[in-house]
Amino acid sequence: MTDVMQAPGRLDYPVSPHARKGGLQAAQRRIGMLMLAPAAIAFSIIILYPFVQALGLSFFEDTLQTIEPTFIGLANFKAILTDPETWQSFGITVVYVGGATIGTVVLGLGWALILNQPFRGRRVIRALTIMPWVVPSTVSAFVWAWIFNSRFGVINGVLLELELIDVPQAWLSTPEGALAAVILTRIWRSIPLFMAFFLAGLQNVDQEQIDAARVDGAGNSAILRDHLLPHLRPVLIVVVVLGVIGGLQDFDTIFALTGGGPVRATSVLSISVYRKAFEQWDIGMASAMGVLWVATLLPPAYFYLRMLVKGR
Amino acid sequence: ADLSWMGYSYAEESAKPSVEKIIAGFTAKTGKTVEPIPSAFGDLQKNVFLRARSKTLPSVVQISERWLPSLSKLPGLVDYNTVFGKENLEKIYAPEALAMGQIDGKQLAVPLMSGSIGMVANQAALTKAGITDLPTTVEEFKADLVAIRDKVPNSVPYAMATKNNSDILVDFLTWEYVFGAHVIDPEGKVVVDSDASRKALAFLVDLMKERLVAPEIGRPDARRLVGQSAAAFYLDAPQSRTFLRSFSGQGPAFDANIKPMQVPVVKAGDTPVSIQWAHLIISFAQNSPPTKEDANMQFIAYLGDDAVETQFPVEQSALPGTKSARANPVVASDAYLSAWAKNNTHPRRNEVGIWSNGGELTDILAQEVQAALLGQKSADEAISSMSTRMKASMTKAGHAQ
Amino acid sequence: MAKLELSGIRKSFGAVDVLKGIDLTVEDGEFVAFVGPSGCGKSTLLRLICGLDEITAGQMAIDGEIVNDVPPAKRGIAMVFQSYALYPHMTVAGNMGYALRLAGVPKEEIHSRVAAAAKVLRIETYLDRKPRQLSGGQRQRVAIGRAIVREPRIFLFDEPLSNLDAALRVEMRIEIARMKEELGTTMVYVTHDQIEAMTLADKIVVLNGGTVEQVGSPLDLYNKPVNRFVAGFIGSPRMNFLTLGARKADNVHAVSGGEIRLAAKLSEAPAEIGIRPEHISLTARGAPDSLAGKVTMTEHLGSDTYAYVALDGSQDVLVVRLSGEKAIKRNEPIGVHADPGMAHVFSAAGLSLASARPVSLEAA
Amino acid sequence: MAKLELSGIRKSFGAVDVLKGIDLTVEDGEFVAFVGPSGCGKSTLLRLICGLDEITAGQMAIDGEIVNDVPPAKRGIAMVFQSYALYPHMTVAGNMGYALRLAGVPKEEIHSRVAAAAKVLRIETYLDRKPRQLSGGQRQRVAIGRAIVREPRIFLFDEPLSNLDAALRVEMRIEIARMKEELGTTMVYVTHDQIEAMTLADKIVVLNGGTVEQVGSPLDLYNKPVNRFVAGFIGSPRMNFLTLGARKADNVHAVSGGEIRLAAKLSEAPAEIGIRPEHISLTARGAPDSLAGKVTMTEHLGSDTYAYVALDGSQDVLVVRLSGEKAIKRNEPIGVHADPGMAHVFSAAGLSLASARPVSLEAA
Amino acid sequence: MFDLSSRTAKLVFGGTILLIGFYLFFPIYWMIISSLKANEELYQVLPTFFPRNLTLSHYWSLMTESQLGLYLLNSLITSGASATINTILAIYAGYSFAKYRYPGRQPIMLFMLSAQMFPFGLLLISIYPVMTDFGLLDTRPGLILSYIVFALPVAVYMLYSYFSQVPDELIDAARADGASDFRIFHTIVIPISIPPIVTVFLYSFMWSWNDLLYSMTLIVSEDKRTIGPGLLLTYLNETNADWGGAMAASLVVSAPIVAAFMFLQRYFIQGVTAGAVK
Ligand SMILES: Nc1ncnc2c1ncn2[C@@H]1O[C@H](COP(=O)(O)OP(=O)(O)OP(=O)(O)O)[C@@H](O)[C@H]1O
Ligand SMILES: Nc1ncnc2c1ncn2[C@@H]1O[C@H](COP(=O)(O)OP(=O)(O)OP(=O)(O)O)[C@@H](O)[C@H]1O
Ligand SMILES: [Mg+2]
Ligand SMILES: [Mg+2]
Repeated sequence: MTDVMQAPGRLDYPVSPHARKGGLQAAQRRIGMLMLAPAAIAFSIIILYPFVQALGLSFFEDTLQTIEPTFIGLANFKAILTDPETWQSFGITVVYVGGATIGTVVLGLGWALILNQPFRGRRVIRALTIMPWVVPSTVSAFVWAWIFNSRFGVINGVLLELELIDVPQAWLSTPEGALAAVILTRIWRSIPLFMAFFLAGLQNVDQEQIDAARVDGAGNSAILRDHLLPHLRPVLIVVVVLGVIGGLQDFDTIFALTGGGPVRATSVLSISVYRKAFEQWDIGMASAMGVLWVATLLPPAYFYLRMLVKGR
Repeated sequence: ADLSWMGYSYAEESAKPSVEKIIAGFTAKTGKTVEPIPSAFGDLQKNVFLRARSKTLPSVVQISERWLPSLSKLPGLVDYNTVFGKENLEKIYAPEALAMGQIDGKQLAVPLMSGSIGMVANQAALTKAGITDLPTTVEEFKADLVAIRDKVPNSVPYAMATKNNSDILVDFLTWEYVFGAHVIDPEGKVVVDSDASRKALAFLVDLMKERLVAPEIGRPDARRLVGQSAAAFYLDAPQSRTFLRSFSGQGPAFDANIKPMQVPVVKAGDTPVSIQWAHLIISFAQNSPPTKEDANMQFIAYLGDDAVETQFPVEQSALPGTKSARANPVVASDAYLSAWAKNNTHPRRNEVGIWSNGGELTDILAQEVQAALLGQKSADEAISSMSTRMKASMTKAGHAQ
Repeated sequence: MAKLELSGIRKSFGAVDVLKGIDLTVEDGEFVAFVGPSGCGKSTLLRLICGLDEITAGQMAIDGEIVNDVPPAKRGIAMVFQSYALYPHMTVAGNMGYALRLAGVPKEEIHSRVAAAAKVLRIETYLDRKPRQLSGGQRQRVAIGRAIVREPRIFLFDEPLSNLDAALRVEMRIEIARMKEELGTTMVYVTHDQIEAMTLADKIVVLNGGTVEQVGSPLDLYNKPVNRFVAGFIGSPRMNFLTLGARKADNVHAVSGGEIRLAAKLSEAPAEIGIRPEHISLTARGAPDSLAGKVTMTEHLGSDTYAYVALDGSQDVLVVRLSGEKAIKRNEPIGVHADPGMAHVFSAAGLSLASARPVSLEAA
Repeated sequence: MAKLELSGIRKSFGAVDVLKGIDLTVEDGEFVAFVGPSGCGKSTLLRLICGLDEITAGQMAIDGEIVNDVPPAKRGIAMVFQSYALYPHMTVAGNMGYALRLAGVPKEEIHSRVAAAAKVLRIETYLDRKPRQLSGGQRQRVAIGRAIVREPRIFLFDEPLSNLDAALRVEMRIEIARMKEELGTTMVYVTHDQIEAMTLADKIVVLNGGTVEQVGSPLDLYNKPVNRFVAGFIGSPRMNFLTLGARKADNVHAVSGGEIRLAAKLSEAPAEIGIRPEHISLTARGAPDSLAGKVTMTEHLGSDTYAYVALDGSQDVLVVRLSGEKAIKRNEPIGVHADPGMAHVFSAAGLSLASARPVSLEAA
Repeated sequence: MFDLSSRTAKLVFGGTILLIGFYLFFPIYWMIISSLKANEELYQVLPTFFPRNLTLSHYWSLMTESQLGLYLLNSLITSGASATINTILAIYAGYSFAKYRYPGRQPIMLFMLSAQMFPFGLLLISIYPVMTDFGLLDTRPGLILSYIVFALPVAVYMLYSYFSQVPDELIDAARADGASDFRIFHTIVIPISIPPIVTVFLYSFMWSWNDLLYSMTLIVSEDKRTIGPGLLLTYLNETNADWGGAMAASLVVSAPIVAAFMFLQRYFIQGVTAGAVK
């Protein structure tokens, strides 16, 4: 730029006293970085540093016996990868996160479609719908545990009353029952959030587009299939991200509802890591498990998110 | 404060006032102050452990007897023998209670209160089923259970622990002992794979099949069931009384229904089984080496005082750990406590919880027992799998198999 | 191929009456334009015809068959929306073929009908693109194409060109005119744009506040508006209105800057006269049949010159349209001559007193 | 109160050169309009003047001072945005007073300056409303008001009227004309709209593809476009272009339906002639100085009639604008007479060969 | 959206409402009902759907005996404070990502976002000593800071997503009016972004509000305990299984937050609709 200003034949004026150094773009860059700084610092201290430390610990034997950790290389990873429990945990996590996410998407979408339709009492229902999301997760675990309770639970009560079973069943004591219960609880808790996102998406639907489809002869199912679902695709992508994050990180409900049992039927990764670390005091192993988890998830997450950010 | 005391009793609504009394008493006597740090029973081990990692250990900690081995490696743990002298301690504490605090010849803990885990029956439930005599053998026990099942609708005749790993451990161990089996021998060898073990587990599985026990019951659930007379038997510590009073909603009026009894035996004449249970006190040195003058050692000394030992354990429905307190009329005249002591004369060690990898062992045992009870595995499979997994765990913890 | 008859059509949203009884017949093959100010109910009426909203009262018939309760797709109607309402996730071909696909038309036929329509509209090369990859004019064409492939009996257009820029609007207008010629289908066309309505329509319906003000051919409306509203609405720049003052004689009234002589005395009192900008010329001050004023502002478009004339002794400003480029001095006394034969007289209620065309306007 | 001088202004976004060297001087108090097709860089240039983007190369001076690196607020410039960009959470008064508040002007003065501007713009009664409670026209006024209160040296407008409907646009145009009169400030105005540019501007700058095509007064551009682009861009309906055919004599060329005689032989070969629709009239077939053709379509606006004439033996269609209402038979042979003095001749490169105005156009 | 004039459509619609509605609301009903039953009626194998005798005994005992009010207050303080901090951090970071260009912008953002997948339990292992070093163990500030873990990345993303849609013209207008970047952000952008900010606040709040893991570990003093562990330790734990009390307590602790949400949910939906997530 300077060379241009000195180019021959150009009129020469005095530079305005208000002119600033470095130009506009550099200033903007500085301000942008300044605004990011607080979050970046918090992120580094509270998330990144602990993670890096955990990464380091995963190469150490750090248990109750070894108050000073000793370096053991990849032994922790080897132990984990050869332990069938690890794979079981991964499997359960997949079922749990997958089941809960799919279930919530389906029901949350269904509920959003319903609440997008005008009918009397809609406002009240919309307002009430938020409840399962805002009750503390411990509470939702309580409620569902109570509903599933083998002695006094309402499910048993109803089934007994209907004579579908003759003795009370211990739902939470079977692997399937317990997994179903934690998934149902998770779905119950997340429907409101998903519903809100879908509803927001639906409120952005161009009514003229739907009218056009009606004129073209589309019935309700065609409207849903050909127009609403494609329209909601971006929302769906985001909702799936949030659902997966929420599911993976969910600890509270499962811990309060089944504690990971019976046996290990509901020991998702978050529970397993907790168990390893805080019940068996094997920090090195727990770190290795967490690192493995991140290693599995981070690359796909990064690319998925990049797609999300770019595809907007 | 001059010292900090972390404990679970302080976190329990019913026990908190008793703890405050101890602290007030200590302060009155020595002029030193105590900072109580409450921690829920289930969280205490974790808290101690995390504090060890961050080097902020409290000076005194109340623990359950079965955690001692896993905490025994913590730095700064005081060997009371070096402070008070072995002989002195032996003079003060009842031998079996003191023994629970010993590891490798060190006295790492002293008892705050002790006792055993034994069986409790509910008189109201027995009456409803028309049972007049408490069962003494396993056979009688089972027959009674059947009677209760049939006569008391929607009952769980024996509220055995079937959820919550540490609860399952205690119940299963009891039956192991009843059937003459062991899980781990004193040298750290896993010996659970035995016919006796299989018999014990098969017996429990059979109870489950017959619906004499129920799934999804932990200690609190059992207490609730018994408190409501919907269960006739369960295993618990002497503290049972305090809980049942509260859960029945009837208070001391419910005492009439609480019957400590001997755990049934395989054949008449066998020694009835019970398991050692205690609340122990460990300390972390305030000075190196620790001396009697340290605030926390003064506190330890105070805990052995009759002022504490005739008050706190009794309020918790448990036996004191000191000889003099046990002899004190307040304790000796408590009918319930003496009945308890009479029924459970030879409490045995918890042979699983005492290892440094006790947490893992408990998990393995409970998982396998649960799997058998819930019909996912046969009793045989469960026992052999338990054996294999425990052996691996013990090997890893440095106990050659 | 269809005749559309509306009788006594009313529409209310809750307590609000939006349409207050519309009677209208659209003949087979006719091109009818709905015009009117914003909010007068044009779109609402179109949506009723289409079947997208329920008619509150009245009857609607297509080819003699009452269709009040027939769903949109079964009415044989196609609609082009103002926002185009293209399906953003489908290709152009997908958009155009969608209705046929839903109707179960075989793939090959869909393909050939879409191709044919695309050819007519010159969008063959875009068939595989998504709407967002198209320019405004191309999107507009796709929207029309989507309507065409269905071979409807009636086309409905809701301000189809309003989102285009001026140049494209002209181009697409000519396109629609061509289409009207070629297809000969009955068309109903809502627009804000004077020129579109005037140039395209066989018949214009002027709506105002939910009722029909006038129905007629474009030139009818231009030349013989039945009331002040229509007179002011049709024509651009809009008609000048002069308030009549005191009656000076039976058929002579005062106006700003002069007086007006009507052809005859009227039974109903006239209140205003209206003169279009193109029917006024500038003359010397005091010329016969002229009112006195002065030019306050001029606008030069090259092809035309607009002069804004303030009449003496009033706030009335007359817009005068002069052909070509005229140099005009501002703020000098001047006379304006209005072609009296082209002026309109309105009653206080705004009705056109057609019989009373003035014979002269002159300075007092 | 300010003179704006741009020399060699360039702007690139990454590898894309959007402005390719603009030299321009806006005199103190002048009203300059930027026109040009979409994407030609009008907004970009305006943003550079305002200081919102960084100039890639070149020099910009206001009142003889280089301001390349001066932040917008220090340039003494106010800008009115296309979308108005009103602060939605502030009242009208808050919007208008924001800049003053930032500049630390005392409350009372803000108050009085806002009140004064509001009075000029007739929005006094809305001062406490939020923007969303206003109509489009009112918002537009607030946006202008926000610029006025700052008493800038230069006003910048980016298509300020493009979001308004036709009637409002006319009204606001007159408003801006009044404002220009009253304030006398230097103004730069970007528009798509012919009429706005023609009627408001002292000087029009025609941009195309990042360069200036022509700068001049509105009538200059209309009458003496320097090239085919400007000729076609200015004027509505747009200029008709006829491709010249073989040279028949030194100064005689064939065109569809006849031939054209130029005033003189040209050194550079002429390629096209351009004639505006208003400079063509219809005559009998074979009348002197006329080309042969037939009317294929007519549009009747009441005030004007447009005839589309297809010239014999070609696809060229001439648009003819006739004043008033004309009844025209379609598809009958007819003659078109173009005022040769008003025609333009362009070289193959599109340059206007101004010296070569044709002397006649006639049927072959 | 849907045309419900046909009978089938009505049936499907009604059926779905009943089904999902039942799933969503029955547990809440059941919670309320159970909290109002006396223990004798509560602990029955065949439950009563409409309690025969309503009793407030569970409520009475929780009022008089438990520390629920304290737990609730602690939760509100810690969740509120951490959501506030989170939101403030995310506001700036989101705006920076959305409206400024500098090297590394996108990778940093993506990395931050991916970090939301780090297992919280794992981070806790290392956060614990960090908190100890700063003397923040067993303190509310410590817990509040740790809670940033839960939602910062998603909060940043949500606001980034929204701010990207704020028209540049608005910012330019303010700049032309003489406002500095921070001034623009504070006086123009933030005020018009209230709904999305509320959305992000609520989202962050919910994560902390639900937390069991961190508060169970980082807080040992009862006077700083939050409701998650508080409920668990009071009602269902090694020594207790008081279902009626648990239900009553659940309702009591949920009430204030449900009430607040009823009030804020309009903003919440608006915030999402405005593009907080897109
Ligand atoms: N769904 C509705 N509910 C309530 N009022 C409505 C509804 N749709 C339209 N209206 C009202 O009906 C009136 C007519 O609306 P309509 O859209 O038909 O006007 P329009 O003539 O098409 O206007 P424009 O030229 O602005 O498109 C308006 O006052 C509008 O507010
Ligand atoms: N920030 C940017 N990054 C890259 N290209 C840009 C940017 N801003 C503008 N452009 C490009 O610069 C060219 C000129 O844009 P500009 O907005 O100045 O056009 P315009 O003349 O104002 O058009 P319109 O009449 O449509 O408003 C366009 O091709 C546009 O795509
Ligand atoms: Mg409309
Ligand atoms: Mg632009």
